[in-house]
Amino acid sequence: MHEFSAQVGPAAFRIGSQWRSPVDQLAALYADYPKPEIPDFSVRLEAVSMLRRFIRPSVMIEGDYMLPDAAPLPLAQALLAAEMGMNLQMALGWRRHLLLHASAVEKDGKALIMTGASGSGKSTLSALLGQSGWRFMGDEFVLLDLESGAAVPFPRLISLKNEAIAAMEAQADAARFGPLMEGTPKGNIRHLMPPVDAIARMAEPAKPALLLFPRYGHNWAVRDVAPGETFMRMTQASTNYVALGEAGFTAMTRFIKTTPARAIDYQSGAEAVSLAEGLWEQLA
Amino acid sequence: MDQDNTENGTKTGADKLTGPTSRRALMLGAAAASAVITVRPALAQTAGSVLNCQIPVPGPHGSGMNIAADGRLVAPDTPGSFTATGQKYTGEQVKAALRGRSLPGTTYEQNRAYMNYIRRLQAGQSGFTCYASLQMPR
Amino acid sequence: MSGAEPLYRADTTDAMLVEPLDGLTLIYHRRSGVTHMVVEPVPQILAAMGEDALTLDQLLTRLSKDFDLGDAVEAKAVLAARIDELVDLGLVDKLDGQDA
Amino acid sequence: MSCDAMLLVDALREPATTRALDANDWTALIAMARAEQLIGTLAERLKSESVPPKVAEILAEARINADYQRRSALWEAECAARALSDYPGKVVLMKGTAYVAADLKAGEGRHIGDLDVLVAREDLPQVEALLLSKGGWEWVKEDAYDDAYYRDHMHELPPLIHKERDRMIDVHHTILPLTARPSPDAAGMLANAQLIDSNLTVRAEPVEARNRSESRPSTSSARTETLCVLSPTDMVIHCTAHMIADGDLAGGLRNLWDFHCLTTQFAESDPDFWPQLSARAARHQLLPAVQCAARLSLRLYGTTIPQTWGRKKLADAYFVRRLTARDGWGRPTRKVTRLAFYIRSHWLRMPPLMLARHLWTKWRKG
Repeated sequence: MHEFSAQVGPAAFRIGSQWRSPVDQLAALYADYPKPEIPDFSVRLEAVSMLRRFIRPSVMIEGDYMLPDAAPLPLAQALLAAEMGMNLQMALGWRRHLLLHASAVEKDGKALIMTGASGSGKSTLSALLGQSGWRFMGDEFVLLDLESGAAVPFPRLISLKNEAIAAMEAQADAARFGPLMEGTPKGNIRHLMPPVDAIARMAEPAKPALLLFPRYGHNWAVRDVAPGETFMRMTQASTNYVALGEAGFTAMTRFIKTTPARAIDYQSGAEAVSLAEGLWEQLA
Repeated sequence: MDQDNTENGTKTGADKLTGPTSRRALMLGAAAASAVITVRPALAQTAGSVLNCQIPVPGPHGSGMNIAADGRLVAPDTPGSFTATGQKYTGEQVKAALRGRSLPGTTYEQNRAYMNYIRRLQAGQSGFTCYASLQMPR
Repeated sequence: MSGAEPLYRADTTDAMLVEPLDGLTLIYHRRSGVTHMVVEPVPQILAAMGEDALTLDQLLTRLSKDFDLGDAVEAKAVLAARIDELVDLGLVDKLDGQDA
Repeated sequence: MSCDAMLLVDALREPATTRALDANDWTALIAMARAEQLIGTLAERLKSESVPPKVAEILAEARINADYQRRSALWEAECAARALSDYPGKVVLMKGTAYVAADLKAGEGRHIGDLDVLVAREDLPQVEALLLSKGGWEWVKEDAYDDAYYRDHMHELPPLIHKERDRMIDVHHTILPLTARPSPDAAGMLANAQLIDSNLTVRAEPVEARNRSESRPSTSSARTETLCVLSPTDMVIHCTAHMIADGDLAGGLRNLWDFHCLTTQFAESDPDFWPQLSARAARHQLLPAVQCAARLSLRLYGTTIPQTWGRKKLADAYFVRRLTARDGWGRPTRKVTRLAFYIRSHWLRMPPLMLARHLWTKWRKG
C-alpha cells in the first residue's frame, strides 16, 4: 500500500493506495500542508478486484466512514476519489465542530460564509475572493466552534468544476494546479492549491459576519432570507447538526441570530465578487 | 400586549396579566395545516422522499389572490401581478426551478413570481415542509 | 372509564430548549435530540400547559384567559389537531383519562 | 505495527497496554476500532488513561457520537412503546438498546444500530399492524420472496423502517431462525423478561403481563420504562446465540465484548450467576455455544469464568483467528477463514437442501 498523509485545518488524513500515481499527485498538491503524526481518518483507494488493479483499473473509495452504494472511479480520476473519500470522512465522522457545507473567506478577523446547492458557485466565489484581498478559508466545509461560535478554516484543495477552471486559470499561478480530469461524474474537474497564506494560517479562526446564499445563472438580485428559512437551510447543509444534539442546536441558533444572511443571484464571477463586497461593506 | 411580543409567547404568554379587553387573537390556523416542521438528519434525507412532495401556488391561505413579482400575495387586480390557480408543482419541478429551469407552463416573469412566492412560504403554510426539504445541499 | 376524557401533559420545561426566531420558535427536545420549528399557536399551547395534566377543555380555558380564541367549537377542533401533532412528536404525553 | 486486531483486544482488556503504543500503533488501533464499531467502547475504556492529544480528540469525538446513538436508540424505543401502548403483551428490548436502557456496562459507548424487540410469536400480526398504523413504520421492501422467506423461516418480521425518522425496527419472536438446530425457548424468555425500571436481578421473577392502562407510571404515558429487557441469563444467552450459533462472526469482537461485560457485571452482583446461566443455557439448547463464548471471552478479554468451562478446544483457535482478522488500515484479512465462517453461518441456519435453494434464488435474482 502506498501511503500519503496531510493535515487540513484541524483534521488529519492518511490515504492508502494500491497504485503509486495517486499518492504522487497528492504529495505534489499537498506539499505546503503539514504532515500529521497520528491522522484523524484513514481513506483507502482500492482496486474493485485483483484483476482490475491492472486492467482498466477502477478505484473503490474505502475508509473509516463510508456510505453504501458508492460507485468506483477510473484510475485517471483517483485524485478525485481521494478528495471524495476525505470529504466523506468529514461529513460522516467529524463531531468536534458544527460542520457546515459551505465555503468561506476572511478579512479583518471576520468570516464571509457562502452556502448553496451544487452549481451555486460557492466554491468558485471563495476561490475568486481568495485571489483578491481575502484570506481563503475553505471551499467545501466551514467548521463552527461549539464553544466560541468562531469559524474554523478547512482549506483543502479547491475543487474547480467546468467553467470555473478557465476562470481561475486566468487568475492563479499555473504551478498550483493539479491535472485536468475530464468526464468525471461532476463534469471536468481540476484541483487548485489554496494560496500559501491560506494554508499557513489555517489554524486561525474568524468570527462569522455575513452569510450568503449565492445562485449562479440568474439576473443580479439581492434578497433577504428569513431566519426560519436560514435555519432550515443550514440544518440541511450540516451533516452533523443532529448528531451534535444540544451543542449543535446552541451553536446553530447563535450563528443564525448573530449572522446577517442574504441570497444573491449573479451572472458572472466579477458580478458576484462586487455583490459580496458591497454587502460586506454594508452588513459585516 | 402588543403584536411585537408574540414571538416571546413561550416565555411570557402564560404569565401576562391581560384583561379580556387587551386579549389578542391567537393565530390558530386550520386544523389540517401542520404547525411543526421537524429537522431531519441531512444525510438520511433520501432523494426519493424529497421528490415526492408538492407545493401549491398559492396554498389554501391565498386562494383567489394574485402573486406579485416579489412573491407576495396581493389582490387580484394589482398591476404587474400574476394570477395563480393553486396549481401544484412537484418537489422535483421546484428543485429544477431552483437550479434555473422554469416551472412547467409559466412565463419567465411568472416563474420568478411563483418561485419568490415559494421562497417566502412560512411554516404552517401548505408547501413549506416540501420546500424546506428541498434545501438539501447535495 | 367510558366517559373519561384524556389528559395531556407537556414534557417538562427543562426537557426543551426554546429559542424564538423572528416569528417562529425553535424547540430542541433534549430526550429525543430532535429540533422542531413551530409557529403559533404551538408555543402558546406549551406555555399554557406548563407542567400540568389537562383536558382539552381545561387547556382551552387557560388559553382563553390570555387570548381571544374566536369561535369556541372551531378553536377546540384546531387545538385538538395541534395537540395530536405534539403527542405524535413526543412533546406532549397523552394520559389515560380519569373518571372525575 | 501489530498485524491483527489483538492490538484492539489488548487495549480493551487492559487499557494500560496502550501506554507502550507509538504513533503508528495508535493509528492502527483507531482504524481497527472504527472498523469493528468499537471506537466508542474504546473511548470509554481509555477514559482515565493519558493518551496523545490527537488521540484524546478522536476519543472525545467518539463519546459525542456514542451519546447521540444512545439518545436516538432510547428515543426510538420510546416511540415504539408509544405505538404499542394498546398492545397488552410484553415488548422486550434487545441488544444495544436494551443495554443502554437498563444502564448496563455493556452499553457504555456502544454502537447501536437498528431497534430490536422481542414479542410473542402469536402476537406478531397485532404488533405489526400497530407499528404500521399507529407508529408510522412501513415495509423496507415489497418483495414476495424475501417476505415469504422471512415469515416462514426467520425469527423476525421483515424489517420495518420509520417514514420520518429513517430508522429500522426488527421485530423478533425468538432468538434464532426457526430452521436453526437449537430451538431456544422463546416463551420462557418472554416469561422471564423484566421491566426496565426494576433493577435487573439474576433470579428473575416473572413479571405479570401488565395492564398498561393501570400500572403505567404516573409521570409518563409511554416511556421506555414500560418496556422490558431479557433476564440476565437470557440476555447473555441471546448475545451468544447472536454471535456463535447464528452469525458469521461479523462484529464478533463487539459481541464478545458485550458477553464479557454482561457476565462480569451479573456475576459480581450474584455469585450463583454462572450455575444459573449453565442451567438456563441447557434449557435453550445453547450450552455448548455459551461455553464456547465464555472460553473465547476468557482468552481475549480475560473474563473470569467457571474453571470447568475453561478447557481449551481445538476449534477455539479458529474462532480467534476469525475474530481478530483485521489489519492496521481497518481492512478485513484472512479471506479463507472469513469464508469458512460465512458458510458455517448459513449451514447453522438452514438444512442443506434449503440452503441450496436459498442461495440459488438469491443468485438468480442477482
